[in-house]
Amino acid sequence: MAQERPKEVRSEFLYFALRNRKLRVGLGILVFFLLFAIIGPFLTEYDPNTYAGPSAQPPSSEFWFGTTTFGQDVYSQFAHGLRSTFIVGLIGGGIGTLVGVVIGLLAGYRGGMVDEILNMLTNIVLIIPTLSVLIIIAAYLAVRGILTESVFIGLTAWPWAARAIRAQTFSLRTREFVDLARMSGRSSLRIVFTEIAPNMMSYLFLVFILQFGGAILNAATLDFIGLGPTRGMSLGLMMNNAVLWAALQLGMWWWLIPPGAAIAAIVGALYVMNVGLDEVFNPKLREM
Amino acid sequence: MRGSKFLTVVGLLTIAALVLAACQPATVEVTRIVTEEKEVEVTRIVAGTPVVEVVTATPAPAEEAEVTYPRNETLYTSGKQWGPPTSWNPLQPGSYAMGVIGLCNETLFLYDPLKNEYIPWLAESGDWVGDNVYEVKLRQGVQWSDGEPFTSADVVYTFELGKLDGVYYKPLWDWLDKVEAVDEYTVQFTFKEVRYQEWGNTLYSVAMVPKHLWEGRSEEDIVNGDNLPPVGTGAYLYETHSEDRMVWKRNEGWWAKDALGLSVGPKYIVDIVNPSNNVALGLFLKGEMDLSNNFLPGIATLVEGGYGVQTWYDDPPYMLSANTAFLFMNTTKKPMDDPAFRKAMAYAVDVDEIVTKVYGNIVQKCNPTGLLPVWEQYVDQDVVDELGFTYDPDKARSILAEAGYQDVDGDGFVEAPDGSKIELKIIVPFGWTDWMESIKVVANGAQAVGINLQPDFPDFGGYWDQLTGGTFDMAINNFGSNMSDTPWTFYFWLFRNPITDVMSNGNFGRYDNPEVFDLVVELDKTPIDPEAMKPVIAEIQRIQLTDMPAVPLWYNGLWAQWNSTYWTNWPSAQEGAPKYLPCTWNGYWNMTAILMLTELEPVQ
Amino acid sequence: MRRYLGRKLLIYLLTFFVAVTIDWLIPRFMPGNPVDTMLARMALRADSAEVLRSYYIRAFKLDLPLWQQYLNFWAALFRGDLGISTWLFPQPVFQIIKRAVPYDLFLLLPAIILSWIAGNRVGAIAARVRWLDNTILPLGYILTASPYMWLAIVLAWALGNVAGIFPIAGAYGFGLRPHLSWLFIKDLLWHWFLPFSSLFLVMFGGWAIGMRNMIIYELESEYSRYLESLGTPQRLIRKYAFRNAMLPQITGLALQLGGIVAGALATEIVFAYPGIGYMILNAVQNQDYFLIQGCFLFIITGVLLANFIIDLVYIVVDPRTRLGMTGE
Amino acid sequence: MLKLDGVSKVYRVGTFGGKELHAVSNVSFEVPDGEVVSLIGESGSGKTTIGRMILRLTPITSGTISFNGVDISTLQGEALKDYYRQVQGVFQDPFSSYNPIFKADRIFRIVREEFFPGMKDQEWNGKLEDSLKAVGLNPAHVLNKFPHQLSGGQLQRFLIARALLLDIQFLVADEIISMLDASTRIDVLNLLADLKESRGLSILFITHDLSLGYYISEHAVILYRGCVVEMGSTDRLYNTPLHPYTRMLMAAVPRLDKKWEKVEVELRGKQSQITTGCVYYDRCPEAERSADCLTHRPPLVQVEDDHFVACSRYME
Amino acid sequence: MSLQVENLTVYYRTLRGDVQALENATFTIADGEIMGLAGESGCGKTTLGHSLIYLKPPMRFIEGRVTLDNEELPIWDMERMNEFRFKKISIIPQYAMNAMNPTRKIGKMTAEILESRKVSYKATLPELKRRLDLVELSHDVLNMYPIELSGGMKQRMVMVLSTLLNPSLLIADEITSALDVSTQKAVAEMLVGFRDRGFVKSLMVITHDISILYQIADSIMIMYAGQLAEKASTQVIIHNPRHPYTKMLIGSLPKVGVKHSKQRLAGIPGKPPLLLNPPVGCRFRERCPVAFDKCFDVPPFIEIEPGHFVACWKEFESNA
Repeated sequence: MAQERPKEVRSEFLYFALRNRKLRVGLGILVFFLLFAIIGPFLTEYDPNTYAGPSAQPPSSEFWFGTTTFGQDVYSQFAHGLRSTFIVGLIGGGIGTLVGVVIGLLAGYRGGMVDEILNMLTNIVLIIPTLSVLIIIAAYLAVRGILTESVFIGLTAWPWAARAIRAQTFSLRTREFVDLARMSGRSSLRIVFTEIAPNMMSYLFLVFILQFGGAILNAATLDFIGLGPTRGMSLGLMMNNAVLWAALQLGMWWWLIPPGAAIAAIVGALYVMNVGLDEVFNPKLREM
Repeated sequence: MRGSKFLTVVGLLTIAALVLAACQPATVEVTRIVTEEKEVEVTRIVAGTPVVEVVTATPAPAEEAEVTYPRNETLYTSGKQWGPPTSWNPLQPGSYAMGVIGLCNETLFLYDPLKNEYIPWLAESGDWVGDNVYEVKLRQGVQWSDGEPFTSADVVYTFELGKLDGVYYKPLWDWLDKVEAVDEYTVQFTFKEVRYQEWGNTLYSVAMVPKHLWEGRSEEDIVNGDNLPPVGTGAYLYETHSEDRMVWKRNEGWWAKDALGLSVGPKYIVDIVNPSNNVALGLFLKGEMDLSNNFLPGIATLVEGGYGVQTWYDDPPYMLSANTAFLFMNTTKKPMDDPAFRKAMAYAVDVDEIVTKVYGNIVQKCNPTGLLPVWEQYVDQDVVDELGFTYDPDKARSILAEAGYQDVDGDGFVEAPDGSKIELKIIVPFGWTDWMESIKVVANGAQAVGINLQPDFPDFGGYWDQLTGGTFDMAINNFGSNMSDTPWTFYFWLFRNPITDVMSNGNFGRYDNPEVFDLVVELDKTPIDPEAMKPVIAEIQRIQLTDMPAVPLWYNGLWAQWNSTYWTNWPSAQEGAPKYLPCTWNGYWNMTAILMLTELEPVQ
Repeated sequence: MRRYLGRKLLIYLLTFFVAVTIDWLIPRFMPGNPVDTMLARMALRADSAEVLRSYYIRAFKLDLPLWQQYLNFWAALFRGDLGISTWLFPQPVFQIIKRAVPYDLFLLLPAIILSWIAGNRVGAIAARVRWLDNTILPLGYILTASPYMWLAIVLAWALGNVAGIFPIAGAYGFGLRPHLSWLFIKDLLWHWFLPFSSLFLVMFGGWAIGMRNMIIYELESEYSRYLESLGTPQRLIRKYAFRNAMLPQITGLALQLGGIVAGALATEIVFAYPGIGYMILNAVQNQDYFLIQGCFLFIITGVLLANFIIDLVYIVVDPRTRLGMTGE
Repeated sequence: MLKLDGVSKVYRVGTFGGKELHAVSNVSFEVPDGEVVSLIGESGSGKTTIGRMILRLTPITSGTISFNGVDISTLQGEALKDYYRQVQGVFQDPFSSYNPIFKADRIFRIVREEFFPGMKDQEWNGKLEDSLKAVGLNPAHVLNKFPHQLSGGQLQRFLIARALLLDIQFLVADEIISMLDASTRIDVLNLLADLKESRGLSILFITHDLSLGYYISEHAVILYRGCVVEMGSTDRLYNTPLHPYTRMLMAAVPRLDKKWEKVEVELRGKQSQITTGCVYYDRCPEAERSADCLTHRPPLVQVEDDHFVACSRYME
Repeated sequence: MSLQVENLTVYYRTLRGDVQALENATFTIADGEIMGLAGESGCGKTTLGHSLIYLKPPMRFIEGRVTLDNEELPIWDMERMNEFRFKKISIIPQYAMNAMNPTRKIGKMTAEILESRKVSYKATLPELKRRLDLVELSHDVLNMYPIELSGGMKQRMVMVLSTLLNPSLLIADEITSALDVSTQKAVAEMLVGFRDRGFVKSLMVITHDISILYQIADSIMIMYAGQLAEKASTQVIIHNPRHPYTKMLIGSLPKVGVKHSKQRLAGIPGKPPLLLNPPVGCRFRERCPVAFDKCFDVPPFIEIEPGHFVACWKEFESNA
């Protein structure tokens, strides 16, 4: 019947995690860009918005990523933009995950009327095209920062997470250890967060990864269509500017390519990590 | 595979839907075009299926309705249309499609800003026949495109429309008393109050509409209808339009052929709805666009780089100047209520940096009066020499210091004379990147002289709200400083009065000075004669430069770039080239752009 | 079954109501108002502007109290009247949308359906072919992680400007007049190709990856094992796995619809493709309440409809929902 | 003493509870102090639902469950906690009873946190050790391990030890040995029996296996589709099963001393819901049922001392 | 001899090395024989059953030889085994409830499976219907989806499906453990019926429930920790077991009519060893009440009387 189980669950995850190529590659790329975002801005003396040098210069030893039409340092913009990309991912993805988790857990655990209402809310928010709401909200806020942008992205991104977590909670709440906790007189709230949530840790992590990537892409789209932060620098804004100033047509590929490529790389790395982690957490998918 | 069959069906359906959709524009009512000479051509397309009928009235070779526009007969333009063409109603100045006034509906006169001349157009002449009576003699033999003659009844009707709510020239009737047709080709205007400048402006900007077609329409339809298909007297006829283009076709029976010996070159004009800069430049470089009136950053490089791109001038500023960008300061707020402070701001802005870095030299630094180069003769050099300003941070600092602005708390920024902190914002709409970059320069300049000024980029709505509602600190704007026949329009905008809660357009800084307001009125009532106008204008300039209610910064260009792959003999500063405005924007066709078309020649 | 559909319908109606209300509400809290923005664009002389301002505010009934505007809005909606656009004055919003929508459908339907089908097929193959798994999938990740507009711009530049193969703007040649002929249809498709590709590629990547992962799950399932132990050829096992893995992909399609709207918007802007994506952006920027409402109304209706269709499809393809839906 | 009086459980299913599912119908029986009562039935008989209702894990639709005379459905807060001090349960799946990501002894920690918050470590450890020993476990071998490192039998004992920590009077044991290996089953069963003897514990022993019920309990209740079809002393039930269902169950139990008789088991008709009439009607052998059975549900009647049956044949 | 297994050794590959799940199994199943295979969980009985038909990673073939009807089965080769599966050797898996494709109608799925094995569905249909009658399933099930069937019905459907091509050997893996006693009895008796009617030549019934085997099996084989412990006819195993493990196992089973208060039964103390590093010698040694020095060697599986195989040194000794 059942095979022998390895002794330690955790170390097993670690073992597979370290040996999973997808996870390693994804994490590698992510860490690279994360470090870049942290350290990068310190390596340049130029502010992303000052006119640092001659305009439209190709990459050189002075301006590593070249300069914009106005002679701004593209490297500096890139490094700062990368930073806000991670901020948007963290905050937007974090909020998206958090709201999704709370609503999903609540709906899944309480069931009944609470579930009906929350489920309906989830469905409604799920169906309404996120971007359209974001556009209206973005337009409504006359002055926008990266933080507000992240918050709104997070607040519209949670439904699918809530739905998935609700389903997970449904299956977990009928498990006997939950009954056992109830028979120990534990409060519902405590049961949800100390019994059910920890069991979904791996799943929550996957949700967060996807939310993280989604937030970055959403922000990039918003930025690109000119509804991004009115202050600060982001990769989406860089692309927006590059297009507005016809960078590619004027041969300034260094202005448009890096921000888009970085977003693709980061989000791609997150997706790859997601599949890698899935394989780690789910023994069925492991390659022996 | 079930999937692929399904796909085929989906594919066919979508294509069918699209073809139907694309053909929609053609589903207009039967368009009957009778030219005076020969045939009647009826193109009728019903429910997307083109049925081409050629009904011949007089024996003449039938001409097939063309489905493609031969490249050497078509002029591709872009720059005016910011959205799909939706209106062909010349009474809707903000909405009408590119060329409705000018190509289709014409004005009594044209105005040539380069020569400062009025060119009789539908009118043969116009004269003051009394103190307050202006008489227009109409050109005979002018026909509407449906074959009806154009007469004084049309002129009277058109001006009478201005009495309706919702017609933009309604204010005309504040001082116009009556319009009468003396005979079929003579119209007399009687005024309650003569405003020469404004009248001159009106004469070449109000387009005539055909009474016989319009008089049956409801008031609602007149004001809010889309007037499709438009019937005019002009050189072009409505051909078709779709979401991304407006197409005009040459009116072979245009009156100017006989009357003036003029004929327009392009058989078709396809105006492309403005795509992004990126796409516009791409189309332009691919030769798919002949004339671009878009603001195309980096165009200087292309002009210099031998891409076959031409502009008015071969060298900076490349473009003619079209309007003046002003730095408005809210004079109802401290410290902008202090002329010294405003003056210091004027000295603090490095306009050259904006011109070179932000615009790549395609704009020009302003004359301190802000008057456009076409109005150069009105600049009073003595006043400018005495009161003019230029970029001079030291001077700015000393003005501030003299006026009592000092950095008391040592944060690097000055405080007001009463010791209060100064924290100001300068705004432009988010997404208007050239302006966004420009106010960064303005803010840097201000900061360099100790004024704590930060750039801010609200959305257009927020920007406009602040500007018209008077809640902003500083802002850039140019909406009423456009080239026209008279500097009066410029001053009317700059010193718009009375000061109300909402300043719809002009005097956003709410500069309140009855003296200058009276001067603007006086200018309006001055006959169109530079020598008579100059003293009044000089007086205005003196006040303007003394009080500095708004700082003129740079002249935005009359963005125009073209390539000569298919069309040649473009107007430009070059010797021997025609001297007409190469511009498709509203209000420019009747400022000689139509004449540009008569000069264009296809490349053989 | 009826009950299931009834419940779905209720959710859709509620969603519609909420969405439309939000859609109505938000633009009215934006700074500025459509008439001022409209007048600002006209750049009229101030005296003319003042005259028109009062006229339009009355004409657009913006002087009424908000609640009354809201009621009027619903009343008009039931009459099929979406109001008149201020940005594209004087066109009725309905007309504008009617003209723009075919382009969206033409762009989106094939992109969604083809990418879904192709992505699923390739994903399914990748799940069992090692080299494909190692080549196409990384590409899939990059594609699906690329911002739509970025990919679109790069495509337009590379294939449109540099290589000069494809046109970069418009729905059909600017030198063409719409008519029924191969010339025109060919041109239509020619212009359609790049915007379609940029949407297709991004979505394709996502579906391929999703399918690959689903298939692996299905191939590990017990019914697959049973088939294997009956010596059934892999062909049949994969067929079953594919079919069953499609089911979550169908749900995925429903979930993706909202996001696809975003992609379409960005793509249409990049290629100046005359769909409603371009409209929305300009409507928002010009504070054209009526057009914003109209466009979103259309999108919401479209997404709801698509969701509903997908729900129906799901009932047909998955007996589990059909039989289990009454909750017995 | 635990007493069920006319307890029913109706699930509302379908959209907005459009349909009803009678999981338990009008069940009454009692478990006297210090006794083991077996609740016997096949899957879907409602036996687990009854256990969960007693444990307050599922609300009761109608009827009352009282413990020592107190209606348990009214208990809230501290009172409910007090109830849990006296009444606990152990479930079928030992692995599912533990949160797989925590160590197994976490169940004790929760008990300590909730019920003995002030207790000193030493006192607690002593108490825990006693409990573990009482269920036959060596604390040194079993503490500080993850659930998957322990055997099913050990895990079930753990759960019993957890209940013992609370000095319970009543234990609901829901199929607690059905997932255990034959070799350890009997030990857990013996443990229950011993606890009854030594501590006077009352046990509701829920099972589908008649022989296990007979082994451990004095009384048994036979459930079919939420209804009690027969109940009484186990001896009587075994020796003279009256209800056709009980007899069928007896015949179907695989025994080591006797081969199955060649009686065809009726498999059809297990699906449909029966609203009126005897719940066993569609599986009842033709010979034994009458038309009346289809329309009237027979009540539970006493046929002899300590033996009740719900079958029309014993109505008079 | 229907099935002959010689020295079959199969391991499970895990992170920490090989789990020695099946060690040196040698036994036979005669034509028409229903052999019960019993033991505690983790004793390797499922491994044995699966390795005969479906030996896929992480299972790893080490050595051994399996012949079915005098033909060697290439059990180590997933591909080549396809030829034998379903037609010669078949299985009713433990997970029978989930063994059918949830999105296919059962009839259609059956047809597709048959056609994929080059068997005409049409030709088989009458027989299929006959067998459905036999297991008391209405013919309508062919038009239903698996979800419309109860657990017991699905189980019976899989039984019919698995045996449709009259395989020589059928492996029934824990097919009764999830069922109610009444259904259990029916299903078990149907298995016997299948054998009696010749649908299958011989049967290997894997279960942990010895009392079921007593009812239906001709012989019973007991496994312990990956090794064969004892095999004999059912009567002998139940009434006269020789291996100490068998004895204790049977002793621990509750019997109808035994009351705790009157006769206290006992289980087997201790628990089976982990097979990652199994103890040398007899693997039952640690729990065996009669273990002695000899038990540090692996006891051979020897036929101590006709048809009765035991692997116990003590037994050999007492016999000797």
